[in-house]
Amino acid sequence: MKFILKRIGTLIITLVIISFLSFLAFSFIPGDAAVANLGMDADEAAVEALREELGLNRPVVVQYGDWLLSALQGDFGESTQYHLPVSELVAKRLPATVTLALYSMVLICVISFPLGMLGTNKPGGAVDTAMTVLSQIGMAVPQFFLGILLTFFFGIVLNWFTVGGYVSPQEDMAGFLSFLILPAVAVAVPKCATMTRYIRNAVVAQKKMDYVRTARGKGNSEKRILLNHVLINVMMPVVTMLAMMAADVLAGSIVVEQVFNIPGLGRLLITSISNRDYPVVQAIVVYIASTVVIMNTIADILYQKLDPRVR
Amino acid sequence: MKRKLFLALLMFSVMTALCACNGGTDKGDTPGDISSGTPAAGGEIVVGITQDLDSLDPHIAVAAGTDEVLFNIFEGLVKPDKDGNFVEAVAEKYVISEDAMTYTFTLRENVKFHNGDTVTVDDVVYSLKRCAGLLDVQDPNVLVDSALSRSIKEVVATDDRTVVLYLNAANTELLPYLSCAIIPCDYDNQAKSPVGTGPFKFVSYSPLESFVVEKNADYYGTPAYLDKVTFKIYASSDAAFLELMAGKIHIFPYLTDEQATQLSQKYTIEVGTMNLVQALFLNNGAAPFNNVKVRQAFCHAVNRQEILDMLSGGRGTLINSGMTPGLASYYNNSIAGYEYNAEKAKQLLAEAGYANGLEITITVPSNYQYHMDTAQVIVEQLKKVGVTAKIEPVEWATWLSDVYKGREYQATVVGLDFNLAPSDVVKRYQSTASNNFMNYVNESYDTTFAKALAAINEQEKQDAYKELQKLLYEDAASVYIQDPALLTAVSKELGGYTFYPVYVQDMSLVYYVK
Amino acid sequence: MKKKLNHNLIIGYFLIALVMLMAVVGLFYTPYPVNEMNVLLKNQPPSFAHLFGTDQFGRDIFSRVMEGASTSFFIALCVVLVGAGIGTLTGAITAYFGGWLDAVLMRVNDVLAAFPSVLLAICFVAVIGPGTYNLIVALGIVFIPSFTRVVRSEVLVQKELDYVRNAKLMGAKNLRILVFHILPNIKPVLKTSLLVGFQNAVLSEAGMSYLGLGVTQPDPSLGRMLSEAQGFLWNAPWYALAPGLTILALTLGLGLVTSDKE
Amino acid sequence: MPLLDIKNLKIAFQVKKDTDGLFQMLGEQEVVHGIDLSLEKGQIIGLVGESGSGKSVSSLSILKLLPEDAKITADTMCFDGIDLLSQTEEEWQTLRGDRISMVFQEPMTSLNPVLTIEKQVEEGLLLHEEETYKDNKELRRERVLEVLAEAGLSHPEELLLKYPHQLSGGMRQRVMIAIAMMNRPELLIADEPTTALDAATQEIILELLKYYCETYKTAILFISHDLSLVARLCDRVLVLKNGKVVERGTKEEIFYRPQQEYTRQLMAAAKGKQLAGESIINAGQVGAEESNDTPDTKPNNTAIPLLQLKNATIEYREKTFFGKEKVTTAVKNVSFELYKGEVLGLVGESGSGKSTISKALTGLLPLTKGELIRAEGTEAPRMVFQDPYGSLNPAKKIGWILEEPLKIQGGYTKEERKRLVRAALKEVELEEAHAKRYVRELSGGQRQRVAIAAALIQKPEIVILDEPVSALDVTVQGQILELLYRLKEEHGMSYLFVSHDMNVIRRVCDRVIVLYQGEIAETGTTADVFERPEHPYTKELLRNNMDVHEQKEKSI
Repeated sequence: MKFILKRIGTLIITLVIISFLSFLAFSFIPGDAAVANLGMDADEAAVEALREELGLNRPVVVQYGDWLLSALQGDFGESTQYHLPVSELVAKRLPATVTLALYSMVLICVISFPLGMLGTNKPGGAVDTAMTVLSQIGMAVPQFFLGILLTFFFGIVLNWFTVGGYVSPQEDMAGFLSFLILPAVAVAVPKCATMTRYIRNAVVAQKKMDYVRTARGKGNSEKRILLNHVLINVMMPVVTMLAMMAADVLAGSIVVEQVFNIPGLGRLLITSISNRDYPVVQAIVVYIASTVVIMNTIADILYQKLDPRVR
Repeated sequence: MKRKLFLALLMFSVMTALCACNGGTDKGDTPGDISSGTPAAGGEIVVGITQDLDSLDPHIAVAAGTDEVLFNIFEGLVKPDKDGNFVEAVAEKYVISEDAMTYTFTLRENVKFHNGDTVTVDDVVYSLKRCAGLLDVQDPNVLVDSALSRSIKEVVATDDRTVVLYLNAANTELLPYLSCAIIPCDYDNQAKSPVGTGPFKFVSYSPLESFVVEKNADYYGTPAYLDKVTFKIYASSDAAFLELMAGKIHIFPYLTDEQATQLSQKYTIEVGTMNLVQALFLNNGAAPFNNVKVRQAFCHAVNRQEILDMLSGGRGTLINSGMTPGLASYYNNSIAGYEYNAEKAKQLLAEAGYANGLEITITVPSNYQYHMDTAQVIVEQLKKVGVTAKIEPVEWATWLSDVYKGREYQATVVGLDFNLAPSDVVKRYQSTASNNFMNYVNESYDTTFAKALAAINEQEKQDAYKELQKLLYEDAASVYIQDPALLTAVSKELGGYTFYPVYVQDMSLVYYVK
Repeated sequence: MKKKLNHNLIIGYFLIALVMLMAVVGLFYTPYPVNEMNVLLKNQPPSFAHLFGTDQFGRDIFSRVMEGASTSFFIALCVVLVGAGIGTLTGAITAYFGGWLDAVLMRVNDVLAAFPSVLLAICFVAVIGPGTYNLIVALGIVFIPSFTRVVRSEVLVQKELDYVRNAKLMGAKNLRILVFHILPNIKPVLKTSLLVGFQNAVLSEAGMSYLGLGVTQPDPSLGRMLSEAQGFLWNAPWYALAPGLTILALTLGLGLVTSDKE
Repeated sequence: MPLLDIKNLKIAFQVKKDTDGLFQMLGEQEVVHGIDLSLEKGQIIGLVGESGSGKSVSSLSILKLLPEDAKITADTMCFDGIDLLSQTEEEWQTLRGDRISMVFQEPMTSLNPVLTIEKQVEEGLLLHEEETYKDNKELRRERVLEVLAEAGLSHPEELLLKYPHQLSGGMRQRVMIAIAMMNRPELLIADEPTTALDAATQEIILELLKYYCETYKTAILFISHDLSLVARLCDRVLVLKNGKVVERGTKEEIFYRPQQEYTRQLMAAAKGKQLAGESIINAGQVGAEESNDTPDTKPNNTAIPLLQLKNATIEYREKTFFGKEKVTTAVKNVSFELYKGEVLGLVGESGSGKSTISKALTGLLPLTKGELIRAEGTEAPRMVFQDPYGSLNPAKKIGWILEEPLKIQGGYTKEERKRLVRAALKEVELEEAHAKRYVRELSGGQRQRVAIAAALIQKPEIVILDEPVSALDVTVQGQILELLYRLKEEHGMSYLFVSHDMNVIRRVCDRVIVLYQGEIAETGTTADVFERPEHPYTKELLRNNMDVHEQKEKSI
């Protein structure tokens, strides 16, 4: 209970600071929503009137306080660009990004565990070395370059996928899911490589532990040792690592959205920054930060569940 | 009397149309509309666009990319046709008084909004007042057109079919502004679920994703052929291109030259013009461009044909001053333009005291890749005359606030769009104009412009506008480059795609070929 | 004793050396001026005259890759220096002295860590604008927390060790202990995180330039070239390969060297 | 035929010489150079040696539990007629845990931290008697409870769902033994099974091993560094040094007629009477006897104490998340004096506050209450820490480390500093060449010599020795104690000697302060405290230390 309270406290402090910082940042960017909305042909008076209407003339702290008060009541305001409630706007962009991120997380889990354990029987052996090189390549490749390569091979050479052919989930769920596979691979591969390496190192380190010697002394086979003894011990740091990775995956999704033309949170964020649509930016910033903090909290709780020593 | 003027205007319109046609065909490319094959009714298409809609409320929307889509839903009292004429739309007819002080509109009978209501004079008065900023309670989000707000004294419904506009000063050029959308006066959900009178009805909008319209069966005019049109929003033409290659898009404007070449197997490539004055705009108010010699030197240093060759395969129309040939009767085609001459440029720079070179910064809105590319080519060309130019890419909002409103820049590359009123494109060069971001000051320009605007006599008006262009040319106000070519990919199954002299995608004329 | 070659390290050094060679030579000499355009040579496939072909402006891709590599190198180096410099300073000082300064800085660090670094950099660039130096500032700031965290946790461990107590007993001043006693001990850890940081900086720079938030056009940058090349994937796939593989070679080389140091 | 027959066992490890470059140097290093060993059914053999003698490596090689890169060769290596060298991995798996089992030194790390005790104990059944136990949970549990009870765990059913960290050290080791004995192996290898345990528990574990040997005729190979333990349990003893057997024989032979000097040293260490350290003991006791004239604790009434601690109380404050303060009192109202030239012992178990006091004396920790008075002109004390590896900067060379205090002090030229460093090295019996080495390149004893040199280079009057020999092998302990004594005599310093080991204290100290839970339990001359202990805690301390040795001698 105390732990949860502490976490909620951290979350709130984090969100307040980060939202204030982004608010502050906005006051330094040249151009505001009024200028962006009215465009070239508006005169200064009209811009001023809209500024007044949007409350952009008030001091930053007042604006922030106002925003904070309504945000605390769950109201994130209205997009100055789209004239739609921010929550609705964000909710609509969320599925693509979240699905992409989840997809990637699943890929990371599914791929990196078996690969991470491959070759750990003989560290430094041929299989292990091959895995090392493979994971180094995976870690080194920029996500967007991978996206471009995937586009080229699967979209252009093999013609398996319609590259850039995003369909919304409402329109065609199956199409949506199958389209997201390639972007998910682009997001996941570098993280998979990191994870594989991490798991490999953890397994190798665990295998040097005394309890593994005990297990071997009991007559366990190497496979049994790996699955029944080492894996659960490796899980604990890996879960923490996975949670930390969630933030990166989210960020990666946002970059890869640009490569595959997916109208997700990332595009909304970048568009909103250029349109000076700060209610939307604020909401996204808060959303991402809380996701990261919540993921870390979940990891901590999982860690506690997994490790009897910290219970 | 009124009737006479009306006829005169009609004649003028026809003339304009003819010239526009000439303008469109002079490159020897495919002309504006290519209707081939027999139209078949029905069908759905996907149209790719690269700019998200900034609002669904036609009076709030300011982006050209929004107007071109909303054109299918909304109509004004009048609307432009493909030749640049203003034809009656919601209005059945209009009369402009001889002194050009009153405009009288008679509404068409039984024009229905998409929600089923009939268009009344109240709707028209409301719509016009809203555009002109004359409502008692004015939504500050509405972009009030200064041309309307300054000209219109009052909008009155004289009976249930007639609306009269009383002006502050004589103005024969108000018609293009009166194409502003007619919307229901008692409907306040325009931004989410727009209601207009156009040939298509709104179905759905998903920001950053798509905008969908369907055929308006109750349309008073010629109904659309297509049942449904989905405008799909892409982050860039590169992103759309991949789907074009896969054949998922039926129509896509704004192709690059390379893309057009690659798509020529699968699509018909239609070539039109963007109706933009693209230029390297110079800040005449600050060094070094407050020196006319420097400005002239730049005009000589920029090889405009090379820009066209580099960026659009030689397509596009070179312009020599601040107007495009699209406004044919007002376009001064007697200006020879500054020829590319690096030696002369260097000499002029030396005369201006920059013999040892010059460093400048070109501020470019980075969301417009075409302008960015243009700037890149210009930078290379300027190198040859000893000018070191640096590109500073900025976001559109920053550009608006720093360059356009704040006028804190040296040079910038953008394209200015305009409606079909000749004043719209050149009024910004008045020394007092709030949007004179070039800081261009020339007394005789101001007087000539006032003359042009007030002129009722068409010839007088044309002469005045031509004179204005000459002044801009002589003063080398900016380095005018071109009206860029608009390359549009149209599926080979389709016909009826039509270019307009303004920024619109008219889907009502598009059909599947039988 | 037998001699066993360390293949990973050799390949790693080789790749880094290769890109570095390109970058260093690119500073003084490129086969063609990097921004020189030629209408007649647009989108040429690789040939002897143009090893990696030409781009949509007829510019020599090989020359641009060379210069792009040196830009990437320069930016990544500066980013790491800024990040590591400030990060080490704050990490060491807060960990060593503790107190409210530590508490405040750690809170700020947590907040920054709660936001993915790429997004943070995007936001920074939105405020200060794109460009080489702005990018260095933005990424540099973004990189501070990771160094702070590494150094801080190391110093926290080290300062509890007996040799630090011993130094205190000798009468050494705090600054002396920090600089002469503790810092040499975190050098190995710092070395590894510098390498990792450098790799991340190269990737981030490429990513930011790819999004158009980095090096300004027309100056070549590997990331920007990739984003331009994306539009020509169909008819000029070599355009994407040249800058992409260059980035890959550099980051892979760094990765191999780093993994060896671990 | 013996149960286990090993002839000429040699074990070599692959060594990588890290060149920090593009290649590695690979080589082999032999650590066990031909050991012969044979073990009969029901026999207990002891393998004794200090760290690095190869005793653990040899025992692990019997079960082939060494790392992959270990190379094992032998003329013969047979278990019950099975050639162990030619076993396949599958054959090993049937052998291990069934016919040969092993108990390890550190039960905490040798048990899987995240599996329940039941899971870990029953695994042996599932592995070797799968048919009987696989689908019969009740039977399995019954058997688990049985072995746990047999291992002397009184309420085994309560342990089943517990995790290793929830048990005490002794219980963990019993669980380990239960696991090893699950399938009644013919051979049990016990690798330092009692080292991590306190004296009383050690005893119980030894009894348990004896029980198994007698009940099931299990042969036991017992590995230890402590000769006295080995002597009490084993029938035969092998003394190992540097991978070779230096002496072998029955326990009587080894104890009463040790042939080798090395064995004698080990014997002495085990008995708590270090031969080389005897001079110190004598000196200390002489000092103590002299001071016997003054029964109150001051050895010299007229002398002014160099250091005086008056009514010192030390508290640790910890802030919790909700702003509450948690106060732990580590030291309560402690007063004592340290006089010139004396060795004052501070003894107590961990947590008794002795480290806290030593930190406070050096000024590293502020006193919450009370005062610390140093005689005029006396500088802050220097300190020698328990672990020389931690107290010497690992990133620096020895020369730098020794020079640093002089640099801080200032007033020396570079030449003078170098000269002083050379002198200091000489004084602690190291060579000049050591100045160019890193700490990690030195042995444990050499490191502690460097630490002492670093503490003495400024010629302090008081040196605090915080468990200076606890981390060292017994043979090295004596040398260091001797060095400390010589230096004290030569330089006229005073020592505050902090230790948990009553034997060491007895050997070196003039006076002793016994700390119990942060308070002084008893104080007096060494002779008084050791011969006439008053406080029950002191008595207990003495019993724990002495009893073991007395019993050891009795059992021989």
